[in-house]
Amino acid sequence: MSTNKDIAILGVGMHPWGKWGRNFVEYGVKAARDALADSGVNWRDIQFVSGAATIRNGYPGQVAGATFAQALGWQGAQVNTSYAACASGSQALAAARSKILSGECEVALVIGSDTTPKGFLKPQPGDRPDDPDWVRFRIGITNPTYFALYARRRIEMYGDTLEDFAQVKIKNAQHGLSNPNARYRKAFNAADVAASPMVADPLRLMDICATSDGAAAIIVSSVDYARKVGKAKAPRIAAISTVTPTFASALVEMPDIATDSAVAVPAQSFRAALPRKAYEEAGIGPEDVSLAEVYDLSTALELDWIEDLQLCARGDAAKLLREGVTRVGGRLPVNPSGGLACFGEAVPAQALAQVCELTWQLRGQAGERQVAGAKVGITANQGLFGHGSSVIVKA
Amino acid sequence: MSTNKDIAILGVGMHPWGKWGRNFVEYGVKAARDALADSGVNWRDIQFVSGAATIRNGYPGQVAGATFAQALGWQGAQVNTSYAACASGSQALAAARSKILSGECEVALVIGSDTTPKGFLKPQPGDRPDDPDWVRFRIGITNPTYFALYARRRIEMYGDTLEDFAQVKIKNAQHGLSNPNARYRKAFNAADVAASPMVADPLRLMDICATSDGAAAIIVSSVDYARKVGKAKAPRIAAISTVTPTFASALVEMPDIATDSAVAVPAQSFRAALPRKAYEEAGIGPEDVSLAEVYDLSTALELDWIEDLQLCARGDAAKLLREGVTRVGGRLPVNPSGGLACFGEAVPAQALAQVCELTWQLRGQAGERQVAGAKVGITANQGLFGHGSSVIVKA
Amino acid sequence: MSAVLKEQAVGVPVLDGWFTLDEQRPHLLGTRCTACGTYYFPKLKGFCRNPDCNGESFEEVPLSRTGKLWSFTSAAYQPPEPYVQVDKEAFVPFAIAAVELAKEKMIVLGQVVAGTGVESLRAGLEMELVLEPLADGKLTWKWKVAA
Amino acid sequence: MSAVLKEQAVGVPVLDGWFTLDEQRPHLLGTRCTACGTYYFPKLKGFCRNPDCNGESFEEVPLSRTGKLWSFTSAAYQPPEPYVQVDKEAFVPFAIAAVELAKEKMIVLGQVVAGTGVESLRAGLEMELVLEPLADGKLTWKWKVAA
Ligand SMILES: [Zn+2]
Ligand SMILES: [Zn+2]
Repeated sequence: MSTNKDIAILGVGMHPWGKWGRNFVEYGVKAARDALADSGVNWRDIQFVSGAATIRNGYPGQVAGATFAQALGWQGAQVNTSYAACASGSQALAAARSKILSGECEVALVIGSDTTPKGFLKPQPGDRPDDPDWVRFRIGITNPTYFALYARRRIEMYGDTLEDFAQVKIKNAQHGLSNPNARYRKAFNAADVAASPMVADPLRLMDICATSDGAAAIIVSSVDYARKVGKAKAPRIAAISTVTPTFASALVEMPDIATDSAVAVPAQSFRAALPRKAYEEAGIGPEDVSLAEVYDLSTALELDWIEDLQLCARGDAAKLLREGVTRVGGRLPVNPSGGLACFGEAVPAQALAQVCELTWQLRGQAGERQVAGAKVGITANQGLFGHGSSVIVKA
Repeated sequence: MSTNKDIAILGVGMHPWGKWGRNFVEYGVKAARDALADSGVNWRDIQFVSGAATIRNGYPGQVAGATFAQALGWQGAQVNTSYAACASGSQALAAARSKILSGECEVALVIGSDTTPKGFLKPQPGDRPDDPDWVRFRIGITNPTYFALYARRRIEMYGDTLEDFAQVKIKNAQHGLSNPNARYRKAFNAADVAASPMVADPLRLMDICATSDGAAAIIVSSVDYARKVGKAKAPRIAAISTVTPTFASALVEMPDIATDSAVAVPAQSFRAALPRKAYEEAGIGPEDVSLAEVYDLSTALELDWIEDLQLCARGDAAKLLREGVTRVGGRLPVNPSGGLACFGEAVPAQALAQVCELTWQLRGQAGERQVAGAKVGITANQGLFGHGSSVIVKA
Repeated sequence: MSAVLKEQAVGVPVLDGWFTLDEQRPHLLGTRCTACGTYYFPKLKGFCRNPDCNGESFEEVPLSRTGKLWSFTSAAYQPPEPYVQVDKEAFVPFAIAAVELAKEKMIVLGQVVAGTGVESLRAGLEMELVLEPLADGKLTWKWKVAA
Repeated sequence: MSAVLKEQAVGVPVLDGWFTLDEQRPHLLGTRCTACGTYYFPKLKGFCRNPDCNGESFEEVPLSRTGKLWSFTSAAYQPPEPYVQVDKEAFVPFAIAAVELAKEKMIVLGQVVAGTGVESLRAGLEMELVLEPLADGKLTWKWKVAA
């Protein structure tokens, strides 16, 4: 069953992350052209353009799929644009997979790109007591609040320390040093992190990821098509989970100020549900995973994800970190790309960037950050409003 | 080949169009619950929620799929949200179809809902010479300009008259009189239309559609699933075309101020390409069509669509209208629902509303506006940025 | 924020109908589905979000005013608007609590009262709801370590 | 719009670099792909939009200043901002033209000069480009029936 649902990754491309201040279309076209070149597929042969949307940039930002189809040259392809906050890229990838598996197309371009405004995100002006995003800022609850609550919970429950969180940053910074697409390529030590200002206790500025400009693109095809163009051994996508939460959702999620009430039905973890569905779909288990790219919006959140991915028992992620298991060279590297720590988040591109990294790793093209013998990679991310994803790529 | 790509429409539901001034979630949940009830499918059994996004309402408006999944009760379904301007609904429907045809799910909810601001749409404030939408307003080119240019072109090329355009309004108003979901249910005569103020010559206020609040939802499934739940005879979706234009695009489209240059490659009609792909996919031709729901953003545009759908030769649509062919009771009724003339446009819901109407017509449940012996219906619409769609539904 | 405007805001809630104005024993105000008993805060109208419930009828209920500290953090920098802005130098960091209400089986966020920093908090502490003004004088709910 | 501000705007284009300021024979300014020859208006940088062309190099070119009227309409009501607003009573409806440039094989929109209404237009008329001020005094391109 699971093998029938595989699709092939023929090519990947990125525009380096940064704060370039240019139009997102330019980044996306660069990434798309690189992915096309990497795949050997001609733009005219792309039958479906699957865009990941961003909510910024006014109108044009909304229409990623069609915008890139126009910029690359209208050629009559089918198009779709997915919006799912941080999971937009995975949903766009899932849309392309469905189009391929249904036989509606053989080869598709999946693309996400963003130009981010400077400074912290903040809500639209106006008085909107019905909008939870407005309400929480009105009473003083910002984005870092949520990440900090999860981080502090780890300290209280599992005995994690600020030093553990700093080590996540140090590890990921080390990974990203040689990544040409990373925005930050600088090594840090524990003293550097400890010297960075506290933002939301226990998280310091260096524990929290920035927002960046960037773009990622992927050419995917049916396994038959891959064979036909001489790429029978291309990495395969074995699972894409984009499940919604199950009521009652156990964690208080941005932008809410309360969880669901679990009086009528039991509370459920959304983050844990995402990879569970992916493993089931791929027909493999956590024991098969060689490496993971997870959404380290904060350093501490990387530890949560490691447990949600069932790569260790609940509460043991810091132990793995301390033992060096999760660094490149360890048994199970996490965020070999450098993660959000080195990239900063470019919302609609980020989930695709994770898959680009897995592709390079599984092909053995990751250079100094190469994970030896990488066979199976998994991604995880989560965004606003019940959006999240987990993708499994295998060699 | 084409029969393998069919999916079944198990249920449809709408929230009446109007200017209700309430939250779009409320409209959408009403439409979804009606569609679920109509289908007999339990909400818990829905495996995929495919939302059509709106660009209004700030954040929450973006996340139609997940927002409705939460409002109906998070139950772990997969989710996707499509944005494609006026074609958002069709893209959401296409996403659900792919998910079903790929075997990833058996039954899905497709949903679109909108709350529109009062008054004409206008661009965001600020000075943005790089944004074509800003530029065209800066030099005095509004939305009606485009529709009026197309309408005047008909007068110049085919000899259409203002009276012809008025007759489209009169016909559609007559159709919508008995439609419980229509916003405007009032008959008009030629004198009424002639008395309405000129907006953009040759189009009067009554030639141009309004913007409305509204919601539409559809439950679709695999043909096997339909059989299993005793709905083997449910109407089928035989085609969904969401192609992009082919360069060089021949018509100047909102918000551009120029067409593509056709010096290197020939000019192509985007509108004509949309149904062409749909016919090809369904394996049928214009001669098989019993009725059509087309996007009458203006009265004159309905005539363009009739020709783009190949229901008559280029330039002959007004003749069909004059002969009564396109009214209910005629050989080939167009916009039996009353069309945008009676609904006003609720962007992410509108393309789904067209499919709801075809469903009721093919089931013989359209009451006073019933098209006798309806067997095959086709829709057409077009939005901003190279988005458009055409859907074929058959009994 | 002028002194006059601030004066007028005294006793005015930052959000209408979100909590009672009882100075001694304030309560957050939620709703409860009359069909399945699920609580909602903020108040939900319309349709129950329990996927097994078709409830469309809700009653307004005061939520438990005490609960256990689930986790906590601080705002070391002034949050952006619509948080009421004060001079950068005048901003005093505050703690934020996530408190688990036993009866409602839900976690509710809120600021911690002025003067209580994260160093005096730990998970499991019993917390109670009080009212305190924001910088514009409008009242909000806050969490306080129970006596 | 004050008289002083309007004075300062005399001769200033509404959009920088979109057209030449030659009063007698103005041209719209586009770009042309050096690989495939496709014209772009407004100017395109970056990547050619012809799907069969990988061109990334463009030269600035003046577009033909005459063409044939493809279609036309009017603005009977004042367009919303950023169109420069005047008093409702002072607003004078204007015509709008879509003009086909033969050499570039493209259609370009623009206002028709003041004083020419739709009643004097018909498809196929030869049109030429001129400059006229908007209500704020800034110059824009307009189409005029060729002499
Ligand atoms: Zn309930
Ligand atoms: Zn070119």
